[in-house]
Amino acid sequence: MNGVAASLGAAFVLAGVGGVAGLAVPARWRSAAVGAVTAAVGVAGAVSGVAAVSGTGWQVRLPGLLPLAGVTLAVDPLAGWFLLLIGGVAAVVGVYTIGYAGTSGLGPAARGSSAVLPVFVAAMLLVPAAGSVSTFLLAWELMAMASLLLVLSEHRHSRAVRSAALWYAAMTQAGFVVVLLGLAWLAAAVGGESFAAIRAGAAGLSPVVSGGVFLLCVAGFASKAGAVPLHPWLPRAHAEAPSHVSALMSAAMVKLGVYGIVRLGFDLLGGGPRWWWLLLGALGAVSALYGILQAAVAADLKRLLAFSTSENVGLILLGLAAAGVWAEAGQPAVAGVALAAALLHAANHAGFKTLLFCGAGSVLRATGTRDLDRMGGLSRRMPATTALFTVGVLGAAALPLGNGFISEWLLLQSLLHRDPAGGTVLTIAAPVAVAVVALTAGVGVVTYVKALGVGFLARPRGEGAAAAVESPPSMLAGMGLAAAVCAGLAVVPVVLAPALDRVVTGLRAGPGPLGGSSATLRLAGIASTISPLWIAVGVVGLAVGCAAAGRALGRARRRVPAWDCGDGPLTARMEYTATAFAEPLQRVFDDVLAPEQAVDVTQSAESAYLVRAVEYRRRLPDRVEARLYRPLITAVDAIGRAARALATGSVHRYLAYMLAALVAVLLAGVVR
Amino acid sequence: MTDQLLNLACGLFLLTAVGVLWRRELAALITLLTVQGVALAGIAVLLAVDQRHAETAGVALAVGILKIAVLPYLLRRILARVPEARETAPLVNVATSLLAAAALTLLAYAAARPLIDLAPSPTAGAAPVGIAVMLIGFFLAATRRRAISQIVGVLLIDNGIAAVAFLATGGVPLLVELGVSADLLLAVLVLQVLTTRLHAAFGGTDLDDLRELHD
Amino acid sequence: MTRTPALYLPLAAPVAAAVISALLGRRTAAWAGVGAAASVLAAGAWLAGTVRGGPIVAGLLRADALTAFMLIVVGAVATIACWAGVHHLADEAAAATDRRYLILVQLFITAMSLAVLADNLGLLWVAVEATTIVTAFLVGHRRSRASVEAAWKYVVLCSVGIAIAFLGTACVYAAAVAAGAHGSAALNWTNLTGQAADLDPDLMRLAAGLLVLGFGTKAGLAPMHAWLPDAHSQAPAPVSALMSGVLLSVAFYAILRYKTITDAVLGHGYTRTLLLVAALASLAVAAALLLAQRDYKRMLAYSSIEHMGLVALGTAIGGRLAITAVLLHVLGHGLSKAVAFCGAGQLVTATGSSRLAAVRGLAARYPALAASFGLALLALLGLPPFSLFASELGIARAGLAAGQGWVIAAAFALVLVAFAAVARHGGRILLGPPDPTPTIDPAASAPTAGAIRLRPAAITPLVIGLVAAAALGISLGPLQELLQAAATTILLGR
Amino acid sequence: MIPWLLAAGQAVLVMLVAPLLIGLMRAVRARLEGRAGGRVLQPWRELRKQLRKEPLIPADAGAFFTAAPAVLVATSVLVAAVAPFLSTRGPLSGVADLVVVVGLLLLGAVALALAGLDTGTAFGGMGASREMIIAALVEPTLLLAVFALSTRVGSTDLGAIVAAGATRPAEVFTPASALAAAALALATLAEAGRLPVDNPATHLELTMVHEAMVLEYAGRDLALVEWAAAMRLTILLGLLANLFIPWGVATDPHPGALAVAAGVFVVKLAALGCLVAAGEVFLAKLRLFRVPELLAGSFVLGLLAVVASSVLA
Repeated sequence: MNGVAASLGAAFVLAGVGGVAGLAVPARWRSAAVGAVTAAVGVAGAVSGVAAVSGTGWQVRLPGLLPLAGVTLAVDPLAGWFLLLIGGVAAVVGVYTIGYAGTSGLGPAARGSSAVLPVFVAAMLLVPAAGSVSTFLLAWELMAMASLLLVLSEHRHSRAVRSAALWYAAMTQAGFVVVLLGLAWLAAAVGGESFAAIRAGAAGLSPVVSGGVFLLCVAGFASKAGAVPLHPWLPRAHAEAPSHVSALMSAAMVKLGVYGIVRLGFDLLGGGPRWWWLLLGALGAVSALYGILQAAVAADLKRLLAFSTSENVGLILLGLAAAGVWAEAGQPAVAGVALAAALLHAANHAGFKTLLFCGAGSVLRATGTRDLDRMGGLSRRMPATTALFTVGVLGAAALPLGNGFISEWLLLQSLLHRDPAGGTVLTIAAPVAVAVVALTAGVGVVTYVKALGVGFLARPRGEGAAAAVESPPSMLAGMGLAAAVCAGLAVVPVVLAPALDRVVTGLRAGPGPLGGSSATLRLAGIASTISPLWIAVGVVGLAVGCAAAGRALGRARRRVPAWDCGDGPLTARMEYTATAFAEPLQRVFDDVLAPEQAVDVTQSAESAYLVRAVEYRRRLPDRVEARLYRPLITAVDAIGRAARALATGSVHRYLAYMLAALVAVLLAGVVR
Repeated sequence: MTDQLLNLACGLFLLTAVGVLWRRELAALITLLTVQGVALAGIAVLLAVDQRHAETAGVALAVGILKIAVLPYLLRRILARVPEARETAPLVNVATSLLAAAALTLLAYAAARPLIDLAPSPTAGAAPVGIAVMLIGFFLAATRRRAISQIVGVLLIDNGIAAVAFLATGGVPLLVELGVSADLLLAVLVLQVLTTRLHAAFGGTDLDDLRELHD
Repeated sequence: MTRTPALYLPLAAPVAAAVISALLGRRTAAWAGVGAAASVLAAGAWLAGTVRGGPIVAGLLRADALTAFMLIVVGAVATIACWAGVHHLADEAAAATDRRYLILVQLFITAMSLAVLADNLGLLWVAVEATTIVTAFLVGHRRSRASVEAAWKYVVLCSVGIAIAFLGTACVYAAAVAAGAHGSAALNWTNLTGQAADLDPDLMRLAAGLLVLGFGTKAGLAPMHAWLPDAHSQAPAPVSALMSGVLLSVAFYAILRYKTITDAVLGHGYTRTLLLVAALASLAVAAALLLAQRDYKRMLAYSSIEHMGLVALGTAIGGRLAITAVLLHVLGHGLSKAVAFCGAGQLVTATGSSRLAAVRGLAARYPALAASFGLALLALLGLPPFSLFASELGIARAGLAAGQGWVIAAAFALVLVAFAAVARHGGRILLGPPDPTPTIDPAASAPTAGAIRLRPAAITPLVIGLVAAAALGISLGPLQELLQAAATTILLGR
Repeated sequence: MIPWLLAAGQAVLVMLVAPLLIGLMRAVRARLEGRAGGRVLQPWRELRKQLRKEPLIPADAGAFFTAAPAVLVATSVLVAAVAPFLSTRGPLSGVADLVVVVGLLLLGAVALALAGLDTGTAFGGMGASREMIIAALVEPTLLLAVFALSTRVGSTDLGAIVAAGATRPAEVFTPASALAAAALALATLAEAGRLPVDNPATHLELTMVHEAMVLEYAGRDLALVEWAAAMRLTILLGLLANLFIPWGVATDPHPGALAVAAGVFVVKLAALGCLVAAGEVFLAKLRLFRVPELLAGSFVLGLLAVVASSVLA
């Protein structure tokens, strides 16, 4: 029996077991059982991914399942890459869940959400494994439904959950519908719905069909991926879901939107004209910038992480766009590098975002708040969590020593490459893309310095933070696993080079893009190299050396109160908050962010010149949502209210409808 | 001779329908409906005689009993229980109603063309009358406020269709006609009960009062 | 051409149950009703095996694969509804009317069985009209002002509508007679499909329009749908379940039967246009009125209009895939809607109101019931693993393959609006923190407002229905062959 | 072995020269302003004094505060070791390119910003916030300049870029290159915390950026921070010098050539330092919220550089 088949089958069976366990196991053992099974599902999925990226293909058709269509599974290296990614995330999150769901109140460990968790993972594994349009759509919708139920886990505790879930439900369904239309159109145009048939027939498609399909599907996939302006569900759902679910959604599910674009654009349609990719690039650029700006000014830790997901997806889309453009321009080697950058960034983001969301969950569990302004002082109360979170921050801020840096470096390399025959559009687009990546990276650093510095360091600014205690071992173990993976990806990304080569060559997008010895990463078609291992050794070695020398030669440090300008002891209220930290940035970008501010000055009763109180309120609404979605919702609601006039209750009116219909039918017979 | 009688019956049939639109006294509506029943039964009998067809005669008998005796009786009983004499304020006034009836009759003639073209008997030429009566009945039901008026409208529709069936094909099969008649009878019985309940619940049978269920 | 008891069982069993209801005690009668419904289901399954060799004709009755399938739909939904009805009755205090209720429900089932078993299309009409009469008092069961109003509208609108269908039937009869058929045989489906080539196209065109309008009224297609929300919201929940789950489908079944004939005469074009218009109109009306809906039983009713719109859409598209999907949709919708309505009925019993604004946080108060109701809503929204997902997917694929891309896009956009609306309303009543006190709506006239004791046993039929809907969405199993055969019947007339 | 030695040598050179560069700049500035000023060696004396003093740590600070100076020094030294200051065959060829250098410098800044936040004082947070936001806004300029430079040689490898300049100096003096130089110069001033972005000589509350972050450091830690800051300035000016004035860089690791290269490097640094110091005399610090305008200007220069390099190449 094939390795992919065996492990994937095991994953699905385990998910079933987990679902039953979630329903049947008593509350006391439930989270442990479900967490363990979920982790096992993840491991099985990851194993199948490893088998697939190492070249073992697998295909099967099960006509008896899914009425009217049948299920077709087909696993190739591309699918394997995403199986590996999802499986890895699930394994980590499973371990984390044992402690998290078990100790953080009723919601995440309730019967229903416990049962759905492993099923969600299985549904996500099914998406890349799908080998036909119907199977893909089934998996897609199963995944959406399972995640929707999981987002609802804590609906009893917070009213915001319902609104978040509604946004998510409506937008994910809208995305599903456009993907459905696109893929069904594609299947109808080539006359077959298996991916193999589409691949074979794609060359004969008219540009209208392939372009239309691409637009429809990219809209749906990008919405799932959280790309701006199709993102409003994401900060809500990620923020309101239990943290282990946020981690799964942000790190794994969102990537399946990316998978969809890769599968469709590079595999099924086999590439396309330049305007596709420029459009995708524009989408990516907007997502990256808008996402990171919103993240930078967010004071809610989970909202910050969620918007950062939009940002990272934007970067991935930029990579895909670059790959498409270069492939179209006849530069397959660079295209391969760009594609590898996008895929590697997907994996890196999965790594650090799992870690960060789990970290946020630990903080939420310990302090009871997601508000950065009410945290602080956690580095001494939760040292292990802080250390692990720092690893994630290094990755997310794309700093050297972090894993995000490697993929952004790759992305930049593919963008910096210049095609002598590229034409004016590329001459403009490439530097703009570089600038976007750079600004994104820069603001990303601000964002994560804020998250770590304001959230974890200095003194506690809230009662919850003051009373925080370290997380249980299983949560730390889950986060530790994720941190280890992040560190590995940061230091020796070379180990993934063969897998990425196989994925890229499997997509016919270019020759194997990556190479190099154990330490140095070399690229096909580009002369630059990097050796993350030596950089890490250098920085860590020098820093440790420096610190050790200082300790050996100098005197020990003495703790003293910080300088208070002679104005009495410092209090936590004097610390810089997240809002204050990001304020200059908000000023710089106030044309984009459009903050709403209101200052209320209450005068004293005695005199208008004496001020009794000043109240300052500031809100940073999501502008895209306010400009794009609110009017739509308002309009639809208005239609709904107006439509009530259709059903006034008058039987005469109802009869008149019928008479009108009858007359119309009779007239249709007469006029003809 | 038969043809002339048939035309006469058809004329009467249409005329009564227009009369129903015209009159406002509910008792008069019932009388007109009875007359229309007579006309319909007449059509059936004439056709049965013309075709010398026993089954059609049986159908004519059943229809006659139902439309001339049973249904008017039921309607009068409703009227007795729900003492409302007049259709005071129809949603569309009488003059407009009559114009609409004219338009509907024209439409009926245009729409019934395939029936006339195809029917085996020359009597089919009168089939549009049935469709016209049906449309008038529809119009009546849609514009009259009293419960009884609406029932009369439903019965007009049924009469119209029955006339079409007779004129175009010499009547649907006996078994089907029996079923249809039974359904009609039961429907009117149901409506009778409901009218009583309406009267009890709403204190009247003005159907415009039925506005509690709406969106 | 063998006669088989299975042909008569769907008629005899409910009639027997009705007799039992008239004679014996309430509990016995209620369970006898469940048994009768199950017999219909069993008969459907039995016939499914028997008709494999070809259709069975016996007098006025006839059974082919489509009949067997429809009997299964009727039986399955009726079983759930009657079973839930056992508990529903126990909850409602008005014992005096129970006997009549039980008798009428059984007669209702009989009429529907007769409709799908009738070979003679005139008889089919009679049976469909009979359902109106039988259910009139069921709709008005509670005798409140609202329910009398609903019953009046129901009877008038449906009688008028179905009369149009009778005119259509008469036209078909005229065409058949003109083509040389005689007597009652002229309206036999077997006969009509056989002589379709001789029927007059102009007349059949007229007939097709009238039939779609007429039976469309009963099937809840816009703009003839207006009776539906009122009737569904006022009828006792199990009756709503039966009406929504099978009555609409049985009426649509008549359209399917006629479509075979009209398509053979006229080609696809005419009925396709008619049905597409009706489908889009239904979807638009349902979506628009779901948006600002204020009553959850009415919400379910509009959802029925939406689903009948989808069924009409699939029928309009035609072709094997679409028709198979339509049939699966009918079954899936029947099961899910039955569960939803029965669940809604229990919610009304528990909370005393069916107003959306009056009910909050049910998941926290009645976890099992809210879960069943919520899952039924998810099933109705077309999410996997429930079978409506498979059938909607099939309709979409078939539509795009048939070149109806724009229609499908418009339809699914409307479905999406309906999705959002139902999700919003459903979420509002189910989710959130529990209200400290059970809300009793003073405007509601439910006899047992505020009674909040729910029996776990009452959930059982709901769970069974959900499991069945989910199982169908995963695999059809033995139904696969029947579904294909039924589609063949519709497509080819044999 | 040779590359390692060369790298170590380069790092030691930068470590030694950096305080002297600061001293030189202060002296030049004092002279131009008509003050006597300190001597060139004065920064070294200050470092020695600070290293002897007792290091203090605020009561609420943690590991981030204590670790930051070491990280800052480590990144600076590493960059000093890998950049092609003396030889175009970069000492550790292939380990790090221009993008990595930018990243490493940023990592140091981040360490310091976290330290500032870790103190729990308003000043620390303020400095960290400002420093990070300036760094974020400088980033696009830096990478666009990298783009402009790298398109010439098809690689972001520093050694390759410098080597290309050294072997074909004509290519350095193109409009594109001049624009890139201007952009990079502005970015350097911002990164190094010089006027008009930040004034290293002030401790006025409202204007501090870098100084606000390091306000709580004392003794050994302060010495490390100051030293590292000097090294960062040296590195940035050195890069500027070698990228746009590519003469004197050794093309092969011959000891004699390297010695010459070291001398030329120091001279170039001194010249650039004098230039910067002289310029600072005539500049006032910008308001914090005008800094973005300056950086936007440098960004435009960078973009023009890239476009020019494409169009005119």
